[in-house]
Amino acid sequence: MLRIAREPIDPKAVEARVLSENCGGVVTFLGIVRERADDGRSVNGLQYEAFDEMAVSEFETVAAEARERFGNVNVAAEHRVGELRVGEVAVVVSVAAEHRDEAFAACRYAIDELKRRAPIWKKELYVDGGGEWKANACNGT
Amino acid sequence: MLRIAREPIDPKAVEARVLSENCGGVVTFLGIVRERADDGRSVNGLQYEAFDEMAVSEFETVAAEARERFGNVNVAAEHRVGELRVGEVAVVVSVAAEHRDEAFAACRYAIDELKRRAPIWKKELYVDGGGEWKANACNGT
Amino acid sequence: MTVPTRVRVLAFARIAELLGAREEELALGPNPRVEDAWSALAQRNPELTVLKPSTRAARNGRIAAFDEPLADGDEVAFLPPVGGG
Amino acid sequence: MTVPTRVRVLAFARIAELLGAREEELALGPNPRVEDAWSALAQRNPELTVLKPSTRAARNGRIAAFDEPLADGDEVAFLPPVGGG
Repeated sequence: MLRIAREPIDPKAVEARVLSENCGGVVTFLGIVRERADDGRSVNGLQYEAFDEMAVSEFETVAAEARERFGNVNVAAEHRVGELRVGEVAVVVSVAAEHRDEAFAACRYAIDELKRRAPIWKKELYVDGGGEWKANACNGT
Repeated sequence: MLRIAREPIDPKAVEARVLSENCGGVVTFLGIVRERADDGRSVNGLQYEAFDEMAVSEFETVAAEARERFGNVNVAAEHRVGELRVGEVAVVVSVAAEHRDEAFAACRYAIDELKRRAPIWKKELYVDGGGEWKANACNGT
Repeated sequence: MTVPTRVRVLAFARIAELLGAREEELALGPNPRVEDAWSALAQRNPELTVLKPSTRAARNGRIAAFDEPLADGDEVAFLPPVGGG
Repeated sequence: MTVPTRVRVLAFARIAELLGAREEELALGPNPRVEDAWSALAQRNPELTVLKPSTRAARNGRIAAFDEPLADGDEVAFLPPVGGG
């Protein structure tokens, strides 16, 4: 359900993977490369890398947890790796459910847990040169 | 920011209207015609109509409220009218923000308030003939 | 001699179906209120009567109470409970 | 005569940069643990030492404690704090 992408992501293709006959609500999250890092520094872009197999299996666990918590939801995600410029899509998480309550809740859960647990790393590439690997808050379990 | 559409909606076009230079998170909700109504009856589709001008101005108010509550968020929506078949997109709400917290919260707020307040009406068209106008829960203010 | 107050009525969803029209012109008596436009419709279409408690009115695009006065040229819309999304 | 335990090490992000490689083969002594693979790397790259408290290990694709034993042919990955999304 998680795909690691080496080329630009098409969010519509991720959405298409979750649609089913009786889904009434689809919530899709796009994570996009911002021109400013959280500490205010300007970036040209971000560099991502992943431990593909483990990221995929960790996200399978996350999707299973989402179904346990929120019922019959379909979850799909795609995370890009390599060098991304400002404005490019780094991650897409899409969830379809019968009703919007579960779609919102499960999409939020899936992106939060993906960020917290999936073995994926991000380096900020600064406009004024250099770069730094940045961890998300609340790493690990 | 709300567009009433007489033709099929392209969610990507709605999303494109909210993207801006420093947005890091975009949350998009799609409302899709389900094959079963809430009471379990099978439908061929839904028929929507709108009081266009008032729906548009009501949604402007909703978007302004979202900015008051959740800060600097961009909000766009599109609602289709006419006859829709099962699986077609009835409504899209897209919100971009610097961070995902606000994007999720504002998108949820906008779709909830659109459903509650926008002068738009829905008729269920049953497989076994006939149809019924259906109100959302918690109508009015 | 009394000059009628002409208003344009917009109807939606079930109300429009009962009226057989989404729009019509009404000529009301002097100093009319939203109420009077509704009554004129309900007189011709008694089935509307039971819908009144759930119907909201808008005058010139803004929600209006049933006792709000109408002026010549106003647009009055009758809105059933909404069901968008 | 001691037969070495051969393991494949995967490194990521800052750890890979410090090692100058994302992947390497290590020949460890008898009855090695995850710990020993880490130490072999840190000996050559002392800058790794300060990263240990924030580094997690995975053995054959599953999170493993540093005192988990390694077998010949195992894959050990060292994972810095994650930053996806």
